[in-house]
Amino acid sequence: MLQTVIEAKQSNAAAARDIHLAAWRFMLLARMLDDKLAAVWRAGKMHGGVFLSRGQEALSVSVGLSLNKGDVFAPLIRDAAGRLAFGESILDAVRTYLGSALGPMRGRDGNVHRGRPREGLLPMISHLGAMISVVNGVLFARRLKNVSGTVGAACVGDGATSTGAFHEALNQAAVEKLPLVLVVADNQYAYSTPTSRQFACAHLADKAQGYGVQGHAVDGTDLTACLKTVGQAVARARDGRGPQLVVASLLRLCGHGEHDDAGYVDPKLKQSPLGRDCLKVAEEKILREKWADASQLAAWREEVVREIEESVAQVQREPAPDPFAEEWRAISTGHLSEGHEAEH
Amino acid sequence: MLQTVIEAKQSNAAAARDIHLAAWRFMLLARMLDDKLAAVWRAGKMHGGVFLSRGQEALSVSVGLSLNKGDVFAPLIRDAAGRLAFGESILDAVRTYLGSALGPMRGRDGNVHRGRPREGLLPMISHLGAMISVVNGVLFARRLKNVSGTVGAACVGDGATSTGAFHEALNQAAVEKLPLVLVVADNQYAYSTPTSRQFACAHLADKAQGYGVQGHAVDGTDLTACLKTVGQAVARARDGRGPQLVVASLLRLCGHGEHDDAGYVDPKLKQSPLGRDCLKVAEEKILREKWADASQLAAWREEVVREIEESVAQVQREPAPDPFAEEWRAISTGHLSEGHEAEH
Amino acid sequence: MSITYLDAIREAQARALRDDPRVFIYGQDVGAFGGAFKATKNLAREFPGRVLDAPISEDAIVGLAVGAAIEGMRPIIEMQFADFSTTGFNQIVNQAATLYWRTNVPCPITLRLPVGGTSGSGPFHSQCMEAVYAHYPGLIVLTPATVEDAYSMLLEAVALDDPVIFCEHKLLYRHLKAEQLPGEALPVGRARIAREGRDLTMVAYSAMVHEALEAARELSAEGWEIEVVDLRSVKPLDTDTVVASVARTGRLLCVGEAWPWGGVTAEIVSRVSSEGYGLLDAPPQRLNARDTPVPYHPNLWAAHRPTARSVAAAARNLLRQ
Amino acid sequence: MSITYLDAIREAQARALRDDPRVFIYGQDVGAFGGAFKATKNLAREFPGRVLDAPISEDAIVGLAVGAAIEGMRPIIEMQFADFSTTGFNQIVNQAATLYWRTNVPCPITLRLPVGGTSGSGPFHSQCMEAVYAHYPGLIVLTPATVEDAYSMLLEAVALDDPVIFCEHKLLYRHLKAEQLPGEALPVGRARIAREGRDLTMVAYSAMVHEALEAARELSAEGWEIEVVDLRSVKPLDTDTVVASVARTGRLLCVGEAWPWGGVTAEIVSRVSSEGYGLLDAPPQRLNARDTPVPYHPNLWAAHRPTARSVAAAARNLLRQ
Ligand SMILES: Cc1ncc(C[n+]2csc(CCOP(=O)(O)OP(=O)(O)O)c2C)c(N)n1
Ligand SMILES: Cc1ncc(C[n+]2csc(CCOP(=O)(O)OP(=O)(O)O)c2C)c(N)n1
Ligand SMILES: [Mg+2]
Ligand SMILES: [Mg+2]
Repeated sequence: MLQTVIEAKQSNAAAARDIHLAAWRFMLLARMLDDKLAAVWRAGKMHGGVFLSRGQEALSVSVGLSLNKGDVFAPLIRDAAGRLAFGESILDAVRTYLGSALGPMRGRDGNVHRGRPREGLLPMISHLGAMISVVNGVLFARRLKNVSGTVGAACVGDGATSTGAFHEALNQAAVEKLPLVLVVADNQYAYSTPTSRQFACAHLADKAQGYGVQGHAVDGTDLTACLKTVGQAVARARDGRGPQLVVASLLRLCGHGEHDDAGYVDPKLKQSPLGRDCLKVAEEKILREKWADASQLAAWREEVVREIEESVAQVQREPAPDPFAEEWRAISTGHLSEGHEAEH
Repeated sequence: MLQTVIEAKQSNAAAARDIHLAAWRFMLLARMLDDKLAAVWRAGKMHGGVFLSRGQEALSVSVGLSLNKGDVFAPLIRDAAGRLAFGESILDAVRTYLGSALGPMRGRDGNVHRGRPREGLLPMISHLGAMISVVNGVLFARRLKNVSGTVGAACVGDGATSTGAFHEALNQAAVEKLPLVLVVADNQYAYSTPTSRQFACAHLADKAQGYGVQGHAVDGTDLTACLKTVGQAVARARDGRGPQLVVASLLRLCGHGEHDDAGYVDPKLKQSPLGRDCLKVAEEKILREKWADASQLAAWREEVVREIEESVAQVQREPAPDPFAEEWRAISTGHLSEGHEAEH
Repeated sequence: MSITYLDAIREAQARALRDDPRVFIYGQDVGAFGGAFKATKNLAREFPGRVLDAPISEDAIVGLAVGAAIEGMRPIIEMQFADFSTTGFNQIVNQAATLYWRTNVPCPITLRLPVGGTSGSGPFHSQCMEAVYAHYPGLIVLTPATVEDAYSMLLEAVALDDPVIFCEHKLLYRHLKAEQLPGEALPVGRARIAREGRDLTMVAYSAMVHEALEAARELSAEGWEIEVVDLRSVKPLDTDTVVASVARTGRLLCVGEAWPWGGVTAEIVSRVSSEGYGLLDAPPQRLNARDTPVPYHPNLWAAHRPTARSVAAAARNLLRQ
Repeated sequence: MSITYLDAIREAQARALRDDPRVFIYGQDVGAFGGAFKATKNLAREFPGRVLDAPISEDAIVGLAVGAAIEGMRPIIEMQFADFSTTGFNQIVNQAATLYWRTNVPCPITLRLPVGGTSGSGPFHSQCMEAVYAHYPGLIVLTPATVEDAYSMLLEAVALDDPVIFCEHKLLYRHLKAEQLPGEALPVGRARIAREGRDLTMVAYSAMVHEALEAARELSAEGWEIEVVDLRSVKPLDTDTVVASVARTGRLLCVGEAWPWGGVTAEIVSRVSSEGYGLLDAPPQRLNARDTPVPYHPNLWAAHRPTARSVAAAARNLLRQ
C-alpha cells in the first residue's frame, strides 16, 4: 500500500517534471521564434505585422498541451506556444509569416492567420471573437456524428470579450452544452486600451455565471497554475460538463505588434506580480525542483535556436507565390466561378 | 411625532393608491388598444403584423411611470403600456399601425416601430438589441453636454439577451457608467423558442455581475413588485450608480403576433404563477385595498373603450400617404440626394 | 395536387435531409414550430435531432455552420428574415466566404434568406440583399423565381461545396403554385428565357420575373414581343444568355427589386454594354426600387418597387426610342 | 511644410473639434494612443473628454453614435480598419441610414473607415467597402484621393446632417503629401477632372486615382491624351461630369480597387451607357480587383489590384478599338 503511494507520488512527480519540461521547451521555442520573426520584420524582410506572445506563453502552452489529437483549437494572436504544443510546425509559422507558397496559407493569408482546419487547427480571421462559434460548429457536428470525447478550445484576449461574437458564441455553447474551453488572456490591454475602458466587472471570470458555465481564474504568469487550471477545465469539458471559461491574469510584455513600443503600459503593472515573465518563472521552478539543471536548459536553448534558424533559412529559399500560376478563384466549384475580372 | 408617522403613512398609502390606479388605467388602455388593433387586423383592415403585450403590462407600465419627462425610453414590441405611461398618445399608436400620413412615422414605418426621438421616445428598429446602444448614445451625449439627472430605459425580451448587440451595449453602458436601466421581460419564449434553447444560466439577472452592474429580479405578474423594483432601479441610475439590469419573470399570454396561436406554450407554465394575468392581479389588489370599487373600474373601462374607439375611427378617416406627394429621399441633405431612380 | 414555392422549399429540405446524413437545419424557430414561414414544417419530427432551434444570435449561427462545414457537414441555415442577416454579416462575408480561398477547405453551407417586400412589412422585413452578398468573393447567390427553381436550386445549393446565399422571395411563398416538383432542371449558373420575344429584352430575377412577365403580356396586347430573361442566379451571372438575347432584340431593360445604386441591374447593364457593345439600338435601361428604405404602408410600398405597370411603362418608353 | 493625407485627416478633426462643441471622437484606441494610424494623435490631450476610447464593440460604437446624433451631437467614429465595420454593419445600414427617413430627425455621424490594401495586410485589413455602403439608401459615401480632399471633405462630412461613410485609403496615409491645407474646395458631390485629355476617360476614386494618373503619364509618352476623373464621392455620384468627359473622349475605362461584381465601376458604366448612350466610340471597360479576398504576399497583392501598369494596358487595348 505504502509502496503504491510512493510510486504514485514518484510517477506524479515524474509526470509533473515531464510536463513542465515539455511546456518550458515549447514556451522557449515560441519566445525565440517570436524574437526571430521580429528581427526578420525589423530587417524589412517581411510585410505586414508581427504579433508577439511575450508573457503569455505559460497560458498558451497549457492549452496546447491539454488538448489531444482530434481535439479542435482556435488560437488567437498570442498563441505561438499553444500552437507548437498542439502540433503546429515551426515551418507552418515561418512560411505563413514569410508568405511562402509552400505554407498552409500559400501566401494568401499571413502571420497569425494560419491553421490547418482538417487537422483541428482553425485559422483565425482577424475579427475578434469570430472563431469561437466556429469551434462550436465543429463540436456540434461531432455530436451529430456521434463522435464523443473531443474538446474544442478557443483563445481570446480581454478586449475580445467586448465583442458580440464572444457573447453569442459562449451563450450558444452553453445552450448546446458543448465541450468548449474558452480561454481569456486578460493581459490588461487591448492594443492601447486598458481594461478600465473595456469592461467594468471585478473579474472577467465573473461572466461565467451569467452564461451558466463553469468559470476558472488563474495566474497566467505561473506555468504550474496554468497547467493545472487549464488541464482541469479541459478535463471537465471532456467529461461532458459543458463549456468552461478560463480567465488568466497576466501582462502583455511587448507591444500589440512589433511596430508598437507599448509606451502606454502602466509602469506599476510591470512592477506588479502580473508583470512577471512566465518563462523565467517556469525556469526558476524547474531549477528549484531540480527537474533540469542550467546546462541542460542551455543545451535546449541552443537546440531551439538552431531549429528556428534552419526553418527560417529554409523558408527564405522557398518560392514566393507566383501570381501567374495562382488560381484566382474564391469558390471551390470551378465552373461557377466568374472569370470576368481582368488581369493586372 | 406619532402624527407625522401617521401622515407619512397616509400619504404613502395615498401615493401607492394613486400610482396603482394610474398604472392600472394605462395597463387597461394598453390591453384594450391591443385587442382593438388585433380586431382591426383580423378584419383585414391592416397589413403586416400586430404585436400584443398581454401579460406584460405590469412590467411595461412600471417603466413608463418611473421615467420623467426628459428621460429617454426605447420600448420594444410589447410595451404598449409603458409607451402610454411615458406619454405616447393613443393616436400615435393607431396612426402608426394604420399607416396614417399624420402619424409620427407617416406610413413609412409601422406597428411597433414608432416613436418621437426628439421627445425621448426612440423608435425601435426590428433588429433585437439594437436600441440599447442608441439609448447609451443619448445618455453619453447628455454627459458631454453636462446635462445630468436624466435616465434612459431600454426594454428587451429574453430572446434579445442572446444578441451581440445586447452584450456590447450593456458592457458599453457599464464601462461608461451610464444611467441606463435595461429591462428584460423574460416571458419564457422568444417567438416559439423556449428559454431552455435560449440561455443556460439559472436566471437572467445572473448576468449583471459579469458586466459589473446592479441586477434586479422581479415577479413580472405583480404590478406592486414591478413598480417598486423598476422604480428603485431608475432611482439608482438617476443617482449615478450606473446601469441597472432588471429581469422580470412572466409569461406572454398571447402569440408572438396576432397571427400566432402560441400552441407551443407549455400548459404547465400557463397554470403556474408565471401564467397569472398581471392586469387581473392588479385589479384584485386595487379592490382588496379598496383603492377603487368595481363600479369605478367599470366606468374607467368604458372611458378607455370610448377613447380607443374614437381614436381608431378618427384615424380611419385620415388620409393614407400619397406616393405622388411623398418625398422619396433618404437623406436630409437635399442637394446630395440621388434622384435617378425611376417612378413606379 | 398543387405545390407552392414554400412547399418546394420545404420538400427540397426534406429530401436533402433524407438523402444526405451530413445535412442539418439550424435557425430561429425552425424546430417544432416549423419556422416563421413554415418552411421547415414537420421536419424536426421527421428528422429528430437534425432540425434545431437557435438562439437569437445570427453571428454565432453562421459561425457554427462554418465549423460544422469544416467538419464535413452540410448545414442549412434559415435566417428568419434576410434583413436580420446583417447581424451575421461578418461571419458570412469574412468567415464563410474566405475559408476555401484561404485554406483550400470547402465551406458547403446554405443560407436561406427570406427576401423582398410584402405589403405592411416595412423597412426591416422587406430587404433584398443579393447585391451586397454578390459583391463579396467566395459566395454564390441564387434568386429562384419559380416553384421548380425553388426546389431544384435549393437541392443544388445544398450539394454545392461552396457557401450559397439562397434568396427566397416572401411574396412568392404562398402565391406561386405549380402542379408538381420538377424532375430535371437547369443547373445553377444558367439563366432561363422565361418568355421569348424579339422587340426588347427584360432581364429580371426573383419576384420581379413575374412583374416582367405580366408587363410583357400587357405589351403583347399592344403588339410588342418582349423577351424575358430570368437570371435565376445573380452570382455567377449568365452574361452569355443575356447578351444573346440582346443580340436578338437590340433593347435592354433590367428590373430589380433592390435599391438603385449598384446591384444586379448595374452589373447586367455594365456587362452588356461592354461585352455586347454595338448590339443595343437604344440606351439600356434599369428599373429598381427607390432609393429609400422599404415603406410600410401598402400605397407607399407599391410605389417603391417596380411593378408590372411601371415595368411596362419603362418598356414602352424604351421601345419608342 | 509638408502635410500628409493622414495629417490632413488629423487636422480636419482638430478643426472640427475646435469649431463645433457638438463634435466628439469615439473609437478603439483613439484616445491617448492617437489611433492605430495616429489619425487622432494628440487630440485627446487638446480636447479633454471629447476623444474617447471605445471597447471592441463596433455594433455598440455605431449605436452610441446614432443616439448621440439624435441628441444633437456630431460624432466622428473611427473604425480601426474598414474591414471591422462588418460587425457594426447592422447599426450602420439599418439604424443610422434609416433614421432620417423614418423619423425626419437627421443623423449627422461621420464614420471614418481606413480602407484599401497595403502590402502584407491580407484579407481582413485591406478591404474596400464603398460599394456595399453606397448600395444602402440613407448613406453618403466619400472617397478622397488627395490631401486636400481628405481635409476639406472630412470637414464637410462632419458638417453634413447625414451619416457619411468616409473612406480613407491607408496606402495614401503617409505616402501622399501636399504643401498646405486647402482654403477653398470643391463641394461634396462634385467630381474633379484630375487630368485633362481627349482620347479616353479614366474614371477612378481613392488610391486608384493615382494609378490612373500614372498610367495617363505613361500613355502620354506614347502620344495619348488621357482624361482622368476623380469621383471624390461615390454616393452621390457626379454622373454629369463623367458623361461630359466621355462626350469629349468617346472612350471610358473605370478603375476601382473593390471586387468586380457590382460596385462603383458597374454603376458608372451603367449610367454612362444609359445616360450617355451614343457617346461611346468603343465598349466601356472596367478594371477592378480580382474576385478573391485580398492576398497577403506582396506579389499576390500587387497582382490582385489594378496598378498603373494594368490600367495602362487596359487603356491601350481600349484605344486600339
Ligand atoms: C471586431 C474587431 N475590431 C477591431 C479589431 C482590431 N484589433 C485587433 S487586435 C485588437 C486588440 C485586441 O485586444 P485583446 O482582445 O485584449 O487581445 P490582445 O491583443 O491583448 O492579446 C484590436 C482592437 C479586430 N481585430 N476585430
Ligand atoms: C437580430 C434579430 N434576429 C431575429 C429577429 C426576429 N424576431 C423578432 S421577435 C423574435 C423573438 C423575440 O423574443 P424575445 O426577445 O424573447 O421577445 P418577446 O417576443 O418574447 O417579447 C425574433 C426571433 C429579430 N427581430 N432580430
Ligand atoms: Mg488584451
Ligand atoms: Mg420572450
